[in-house]
Amino acid sequence: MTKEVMTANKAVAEAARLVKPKVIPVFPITPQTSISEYLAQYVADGDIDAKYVKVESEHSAISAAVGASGAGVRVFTATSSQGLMLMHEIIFAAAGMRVPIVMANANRAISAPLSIWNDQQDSIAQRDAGWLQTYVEDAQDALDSTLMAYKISENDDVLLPSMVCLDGFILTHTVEPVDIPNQEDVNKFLPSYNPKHSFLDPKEPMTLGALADPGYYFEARHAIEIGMEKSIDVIKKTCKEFEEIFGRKYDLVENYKCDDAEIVLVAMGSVCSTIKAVIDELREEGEKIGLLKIRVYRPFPVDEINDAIKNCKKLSILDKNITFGIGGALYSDIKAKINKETYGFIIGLGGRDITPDTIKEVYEKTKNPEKDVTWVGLKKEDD
Amino acid sequence: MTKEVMTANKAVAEAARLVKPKVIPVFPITPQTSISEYLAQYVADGDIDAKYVKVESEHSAISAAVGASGAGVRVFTATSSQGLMLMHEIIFAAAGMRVPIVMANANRAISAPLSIWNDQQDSIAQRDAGWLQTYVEDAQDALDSTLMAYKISENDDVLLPSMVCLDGFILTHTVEPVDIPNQEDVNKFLPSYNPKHSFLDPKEPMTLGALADPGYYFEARHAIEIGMEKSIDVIKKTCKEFEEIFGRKYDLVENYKCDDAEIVLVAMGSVCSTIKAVIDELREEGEKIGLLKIRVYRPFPVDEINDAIKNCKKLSILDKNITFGIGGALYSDIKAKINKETYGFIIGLGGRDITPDTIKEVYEKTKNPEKDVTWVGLKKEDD
Amino acid sequence: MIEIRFHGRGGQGAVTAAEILAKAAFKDGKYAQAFPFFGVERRGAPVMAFTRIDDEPIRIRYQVYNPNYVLVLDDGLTHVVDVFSGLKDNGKIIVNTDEDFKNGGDTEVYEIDATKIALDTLGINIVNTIILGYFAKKTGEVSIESIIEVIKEVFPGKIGEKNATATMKAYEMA
Amino acid sequence: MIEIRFHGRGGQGAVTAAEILAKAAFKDGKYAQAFPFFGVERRGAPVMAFTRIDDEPIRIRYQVYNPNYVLVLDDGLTHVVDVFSGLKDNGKIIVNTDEDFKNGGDTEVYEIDATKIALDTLGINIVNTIILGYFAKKTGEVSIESIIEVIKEVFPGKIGEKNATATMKAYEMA
Amino acid sequence: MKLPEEELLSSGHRGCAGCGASIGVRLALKALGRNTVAISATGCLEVMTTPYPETSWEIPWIHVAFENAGAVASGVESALRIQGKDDVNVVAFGGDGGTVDIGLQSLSGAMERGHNLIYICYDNEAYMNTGIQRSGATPFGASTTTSPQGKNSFGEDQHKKDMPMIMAAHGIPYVATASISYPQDFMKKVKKAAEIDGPAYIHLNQPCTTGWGYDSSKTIELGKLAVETGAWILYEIENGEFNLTHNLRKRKPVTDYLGAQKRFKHLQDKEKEEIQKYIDAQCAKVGIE
Amino acid sequence: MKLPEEELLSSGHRGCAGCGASIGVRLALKALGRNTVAISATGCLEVMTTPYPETSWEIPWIHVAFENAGAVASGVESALRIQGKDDVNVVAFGGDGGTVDIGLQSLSGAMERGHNLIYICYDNEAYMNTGIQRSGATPFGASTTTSPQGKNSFGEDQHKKDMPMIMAAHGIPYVATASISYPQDFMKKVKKAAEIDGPAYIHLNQPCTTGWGYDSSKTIELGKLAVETGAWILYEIENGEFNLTHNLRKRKPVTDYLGAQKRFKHLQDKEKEEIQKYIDAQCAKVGIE
Amino acid sequence: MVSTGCVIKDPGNSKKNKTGSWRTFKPVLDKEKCIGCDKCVMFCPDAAINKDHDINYDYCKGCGICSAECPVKAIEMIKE
Amino acid sequence: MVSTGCVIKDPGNSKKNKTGSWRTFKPVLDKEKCIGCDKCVMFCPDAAINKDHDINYDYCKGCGICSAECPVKAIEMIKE
Ligand SMILES: Cc1ncc(C[n+]2csc(CCOP(=O)(O)OP(=O)(O)O)c2C)c(N)n1
Ligand SMILES: Cc1ncc(C[n+]2csc(CCOP(=O)(O)OP(=O)(O)O)c2C)c(N)n1
Ligand code: SF4
Ligand code: SF4
Ligand code: SF4
Ligand code: SF4
Ligand code: SF4
Ligand code: SF4
Ligand SMILES: [Mg+2]
Ligand SMILES: [Mg+2]
Repeated sequence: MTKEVMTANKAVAEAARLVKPKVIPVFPITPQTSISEYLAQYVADGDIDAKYVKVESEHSAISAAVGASGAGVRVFTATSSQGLMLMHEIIFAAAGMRVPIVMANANRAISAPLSIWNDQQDSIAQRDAGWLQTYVEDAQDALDSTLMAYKISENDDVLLPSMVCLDGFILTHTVEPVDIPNQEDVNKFLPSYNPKHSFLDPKEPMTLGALADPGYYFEARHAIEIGMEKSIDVIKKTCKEFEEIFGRKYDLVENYKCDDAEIVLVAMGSVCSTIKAVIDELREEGEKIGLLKIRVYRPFPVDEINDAIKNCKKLSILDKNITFGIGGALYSDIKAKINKETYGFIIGLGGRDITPDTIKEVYEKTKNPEKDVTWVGLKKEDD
Repeated sequence: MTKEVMTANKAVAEAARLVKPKVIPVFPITPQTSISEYLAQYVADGDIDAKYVKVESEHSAISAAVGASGAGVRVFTATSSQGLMLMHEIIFAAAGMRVPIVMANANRAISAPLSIWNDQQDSIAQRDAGWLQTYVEDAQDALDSTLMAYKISENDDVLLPSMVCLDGFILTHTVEPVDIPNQEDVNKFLPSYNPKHSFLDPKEPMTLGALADPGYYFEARHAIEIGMEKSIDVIKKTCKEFEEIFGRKYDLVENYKCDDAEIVLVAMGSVCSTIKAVIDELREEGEKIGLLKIRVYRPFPVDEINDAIKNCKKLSILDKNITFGIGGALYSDIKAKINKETYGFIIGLGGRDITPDTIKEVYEKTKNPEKDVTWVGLKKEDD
Repeated sequence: MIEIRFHGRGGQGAVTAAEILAKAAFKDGKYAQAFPFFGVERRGAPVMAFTRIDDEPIRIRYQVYNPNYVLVLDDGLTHVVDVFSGLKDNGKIIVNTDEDFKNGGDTEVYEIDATKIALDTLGINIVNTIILGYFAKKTGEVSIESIIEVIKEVFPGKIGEKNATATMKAYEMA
Repeated sequence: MIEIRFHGRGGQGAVTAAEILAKAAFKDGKYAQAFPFFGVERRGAPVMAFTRIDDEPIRIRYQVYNPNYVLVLDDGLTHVVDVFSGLKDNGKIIVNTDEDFKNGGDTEVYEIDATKIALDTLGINIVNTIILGYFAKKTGEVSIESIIEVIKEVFPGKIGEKNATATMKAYEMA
Repeated sequence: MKLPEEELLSSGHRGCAGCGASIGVRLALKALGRNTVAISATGCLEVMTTPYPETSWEIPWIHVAFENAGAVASGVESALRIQGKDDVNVVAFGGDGGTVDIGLQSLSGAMERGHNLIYICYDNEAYMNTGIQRSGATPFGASTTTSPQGKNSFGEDQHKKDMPMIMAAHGIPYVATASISYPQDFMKKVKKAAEIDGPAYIHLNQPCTTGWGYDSSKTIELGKLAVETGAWILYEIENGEFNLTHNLRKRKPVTDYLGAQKRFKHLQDKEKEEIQKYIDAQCAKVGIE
Repeated sequence: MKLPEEELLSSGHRGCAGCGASIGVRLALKALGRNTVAISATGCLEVMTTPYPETSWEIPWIHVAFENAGAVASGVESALRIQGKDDVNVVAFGGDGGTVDIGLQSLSGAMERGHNLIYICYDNEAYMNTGIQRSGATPFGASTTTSPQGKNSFGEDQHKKDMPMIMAAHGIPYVATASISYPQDFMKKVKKAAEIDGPAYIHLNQPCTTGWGYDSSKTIELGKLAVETGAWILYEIENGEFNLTHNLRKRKPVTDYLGAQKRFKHLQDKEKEEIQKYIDAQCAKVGIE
Repeated sequence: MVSTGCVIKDPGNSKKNKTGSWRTFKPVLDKEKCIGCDKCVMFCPDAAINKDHDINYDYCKGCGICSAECPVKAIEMIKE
Repeated sequence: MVSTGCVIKDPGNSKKNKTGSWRTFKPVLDKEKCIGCDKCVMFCPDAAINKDHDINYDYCKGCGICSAECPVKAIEMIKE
């Protein structure tokens, strides 16, 4: 294990190197690009024995990924925003075909207007697809989550693809210290991939990607629901195994000072770091505030959330995405599944900076609520 | 006005003929295809003075639609399922660019496995995009909603594209009686399109589709939220005007025997017809049951829903779509916005037939609830 | 409400027949609905279509499971699909055949050699409208005038005329 | 926690400088974070980058609004951007210039002719590492040993050696 | 070539009686043998061969979507090669729609990257799976449901996109045209494509009884007529070198071909002449009289 | 041609100092004049000219995405023509990535349909907006961040996709190559493209100081070197007829060109020879010595 | 229960689907006339004629191609 | 407030953005030497030289193309 200062993009690339994927079809897009670039260099230098497929679009990146995964090898890809959107159709197909692809998504706002800056609308818009989604908080989390994603996705009870979501620029372009595991430990944690349910081999011919009429389709979708359900336990088990080998502790959610909190903020991704800092500050002022970080957003960890927030009075959900007329996706998921007084806040779209003041405003507006859903950080003229 | 027996696809094509679009870029896909075909024939026969753009994909269909709408003319297009998914990126772009395109979507399940049969996952997966969405109940509704969609989308307070969603096969391929309005009335209802906010004309050069940095993006998204909000009143007004001219009454929601109901079923699209029949049957047996049809799903008509269900005890939401691990989208939207005991039911995915027994099972399971979300209609081995 | 199921082969026009029937019923002042069994069948493969007719607006929108009538455009199908499936107790079946149809059991089965009429009148073996003439007479559920009118609307010109003549023939033969 | 802001032009290596500083601080046993101002700027356009250094793990993740130090790689920039913006009360500015920098006001401004060192030692006008040598000495926030080590890691081989020499020179000159 | 006995596209598929696509794929698989992985784009072929839980494929087969057969094949090929499976044939089948329209880019990328695979476009000159809509490969004058004959229209108003030449411009080692009605020629080309290292493209003309409007028994006859009239030219381009593979002594007038199909029935002399002129020019370009 | 004075791409844009793309677009707009609507694909050009609320465009302009300039232009063209605005020029600008890779299909469709528009690919031979990643137009041997030089790699291992010839295979009335360093030739071609009825395609070579690695003052010099070494050939294809538009008397060795750029700095003699050979063959094909 | 990902592990099992039922006309092969040219074998879209020129009526859809292409008219199409 | 759809109705308003600040070297044109060939005008990426060969330093980024392409070396680049 070595400790280095690097961006989350580099951390993801390092993870991809360590899992030894056989096929890497990627297409560059800000702010994911350096992942593509690191991997190209690793292959050019022989640091990974993989085929780097220089696809002509993200649509082909994910399509080649499905083809390669269908052919039975481990696959890595990465994208962001417009690229992820261009993949949309095949994103759903990949889950339905139950190929355990792992993809990093550098979260970026979506067009129009065009923006290269951070929010999480891109991956949130794929939340129905049947992919597992982890939103990481820092570069270390990005690396570790990528490693774990393979083990979880490839589990026979799951067999659903995984998306590791990292906030664009805020993580992808920020250097900070990261532990890089050594290859032996990773090999121990993640054995090589040997698919049983599907692979393309003339010695054992299978048909992948069939048409299902109304007699079968409903059950095929339900099977994904079951895989999603089962993944909760698989994720917990995987986190334990990960901790045993690498010493770092992860879970579906993180309970940060929720137990005695009256108001719990709920958020995903890099903003949780800032929130924690603010919580510490407010706690010093005597405020009973906590953070529930949703690390794994799909499967949606209902029991874990309920457990963490059982003592609090109110929830305020911070979303870096918007469903117009409804609010953020995390807000509506929480409202759908959790029985508690809840307020939604839309923050940080298109890279609007999220400062301690933003968080404090959220907290204030939860204490003295005016509406269900509030956009925090709008320029004054627009209010 | 003439009354004819026709499919909902034909009804949509008739509406498109009546609104006199100038550009029609479409790509065929089951079960939308006959819309493309009728329009091709209308243009071939000179029945509409429009350019029929024979695009090579749905991605180009919606792109050409944005281009043409950006150039200031009225545009019609139509798609379904995989086609809609392939448009995903540009769907969001169209809303952000505030071009008032109208698109019919023949609701069809999404791959994998491949299915040409009905459910509503395809358009539901676009619910964040900033488009207005109407789910029609019958062929007449399909025609009328297409007409109204233009008037609503082109309203200066709205300027968001509209999707008219009609259930694949169940409506698209079923013939039934339809009133076809005459051209004069339509002209009165819907004057020709004269965009003010954007058009491409060398006499008045504008730049469309700019990049917005963190100083502007947040406000640009918020402006869509405002457009969405304002569209509620615009829709109401438009429905009134429509009724005055054509005599048919529409609203954002339809309250079918909710006022004294203890249990209200909530659903969208063609299934509402069957539900009404079942309700009448159950009412005869003394059951206090009603239906709240969500006709307009985006904007989400919170006040109208609250008004209709105020007296009931429980809601059961029927969704032809699934967000794995959460439930249906309508279910979670209702849970997010409405304060009432609510159960979710997943039905009819991939064309699984929805019979009166399905509806009765939903009703029974709402009376005696076992879980929050239940899949109704699974084959027995799978239960 | 009465429900009718059509059996045919891809390409034989079962769906069109179901639609013509619905349109004719509408002309008669009734409400009607028609739709195919939604499949991916190709030319030659067995297909189904359905019509519902009622005095009230029709609201239900699911498959026809218990038809009052079954119309079979091609007797070969009786060997490969269960054309009796779900038929109502007092339901009736009309089969295009030149043989004596034996498998009726309790069910009332009418036979008509529509193929002969088709070949005689149209010169090709397309029987979808013809069988409707027979249906009109035998069941009285729809008027032959409306059937003929709709046929002429759906197939304008000479083809429509010929089809109408053939259909009339079947009506008279019934 | 201390916060540093770099001003440069696209292509001058301000981002690399910020990262080197973070890495050096980490070598010194501190926690550190560095990131660019996220823009779409092209070569030649004014750009910014930031470094945070602390004894504790750094959690905050937003822009640096009130830096303790500002490093300006190109004095031309002082005419087009407000390099003083948000500077903490006791903050310091280091500017690469061959002139006497007048606009300091109350603020402590250090001048270093890094360009001269760069041209002398590297043969090209790239000053991003050089200014770090000066910074190390003047502020003591980071050790010159770590800076030099990181420079050699980031630029392996001859370029690294040369850069290290130039940086050392600036350190000594400070 | 002796016809290999092995049937790798099994009976029981749902293609129309007389379907030319089935003939093409059967022959291609005979030429390739069992050690082959196939990729399909959405279309007639895919729908008719793999309605779950049934498959007509005796070899490994994958389908993902309509527009991405080229990219899926790239992924499959990459996975096989990196595992050292260099002897497995990788063949992708796309309809004309899936190839010249919606799948063009995916295919172009695959060809550009130099994957060792064969792409066969089975060209029935329209979207048949969805019921006869025009594609970029629909010939001038053909009436389809989206290029219908009408008061202001004589049918499709653009000539067929010249896909084999577009592929040839990609500089790939092997491009060929073929017809199901010339099975020996076709299978020879498939074998050659399999032997060549790098991407190969074969554009297979495949009459379609349903879409073109002719009696199901005439599928082979129509394919021959296309070639005999010069409406479809058989050639190959090996490492840039062009060769006709079927020597047409005397071309039949294109009306022989047009007249046999419903999709051209409505054409006036003017359009027929334009078609003849176009074919004459195409033939002249490649040295056919 | 006298240089029209009107500046339709205004100053203040964010392109790099010495940006060749800006030069190309400036010249194209001068040739087209004010009565023009422009469409852009995402890329350097778009990003540098339209950061809200600023625009460098004096004419109407629209951008939707990276991959769809062809389709957006089709929509714009259709809308203008159906309104009777037949005299307005419609010009789409795509980078090489937006043209030969991700936007190829959208463009192919537009060309096939016969819209009366001009598509100009400004080719800087990589994805520059995102920081120099390879595209299908990146030449053999060039080191980019996704085709990097490395222990096992000498840089890009595929030759440039021959996009103008792919376009020519579409049978459109006008295809031309051009270079910003030959402005008269380029502007003449743009004017011709505007006059022709139907689709026209111009592939514009455009050196990029940042991506190619040379001093910003040498942009024009590099463009000349490309042409003088035969690495870029100037021609046009009008209604199928091929014509060289710049007569190369004596070709310079390609090393003159390679040596001037950082992206080729790492190349060994072996690769340089392969490049020279490839260029020789390309030149031979079109009759350049 | 459907298989995971709807993968079909029984290659060629469409043989379950007896498409012979689609047929209206039936090819009858006269082995006396047959010269063994294999055209019918080659061109049958449904692989319904084996190398011994036996027609498998379980699958033959009656398209008539074999009959049309037989150079010696050894196959006759007759109404079922 | 942003405009609806972020449409920009002020064509060419990027002239607000004085890119002259990017410059490190400055082209200085000697009108005496100039032969009026217009190469500098044609090739300036920033449209910073007008027909009278005046350089607009508000926008000139100092790329040096004009100087390099001037056939008579009438333009010199000097450090700002
Ligand atoms: C993205 C997308 N658009 C449209 C469709 C609908 N669709 C499926 S197959 C097909 C036509 C196929 O035509 P072609 O490729 O020529 O194959 P054929 O059916 O003729 O064999 C269409 C339009 C789809 N499945 N996916
Ligand atoms: C679907 C999608 N994928 C990726 C991107 C990111 N992206 C924007 S521009 C660009 C490269 C553009 O390259 P090119 O077309 O050659 O234009 P240039 O930047 O070189 O001018 C990329 C990869 C995007 N905007 N959208
Ligand atoms: S429509 Fe044509 S290609 Fe499709 S199955 Fe039928 S004959 Fe074959
Ligand atoms: S990177 Fe190249 S193309 Fe892009 S703005 Fe800079 S010089 Fe121009
Ligand atoms: S009739 Fe057709 S399906 Fe039957 S054996 Fe002959 S060729 Fe095959
Ligand atoms: S085509 Fe005729 S002659 Fe040839 S093998 Fe078949 S039956 Fe025999
Ligand atoms: S130096 Fe460059 S930007 Fe300045 S005037 Fe000369 S060409 Fe234009
Ligand atoms: S290039 Fe030189 S000679 Fe020509 S106009 Fe400019 S300054 Fe004068
Ligand atoms: Mg086809
Ligand atoms: Mg480029």
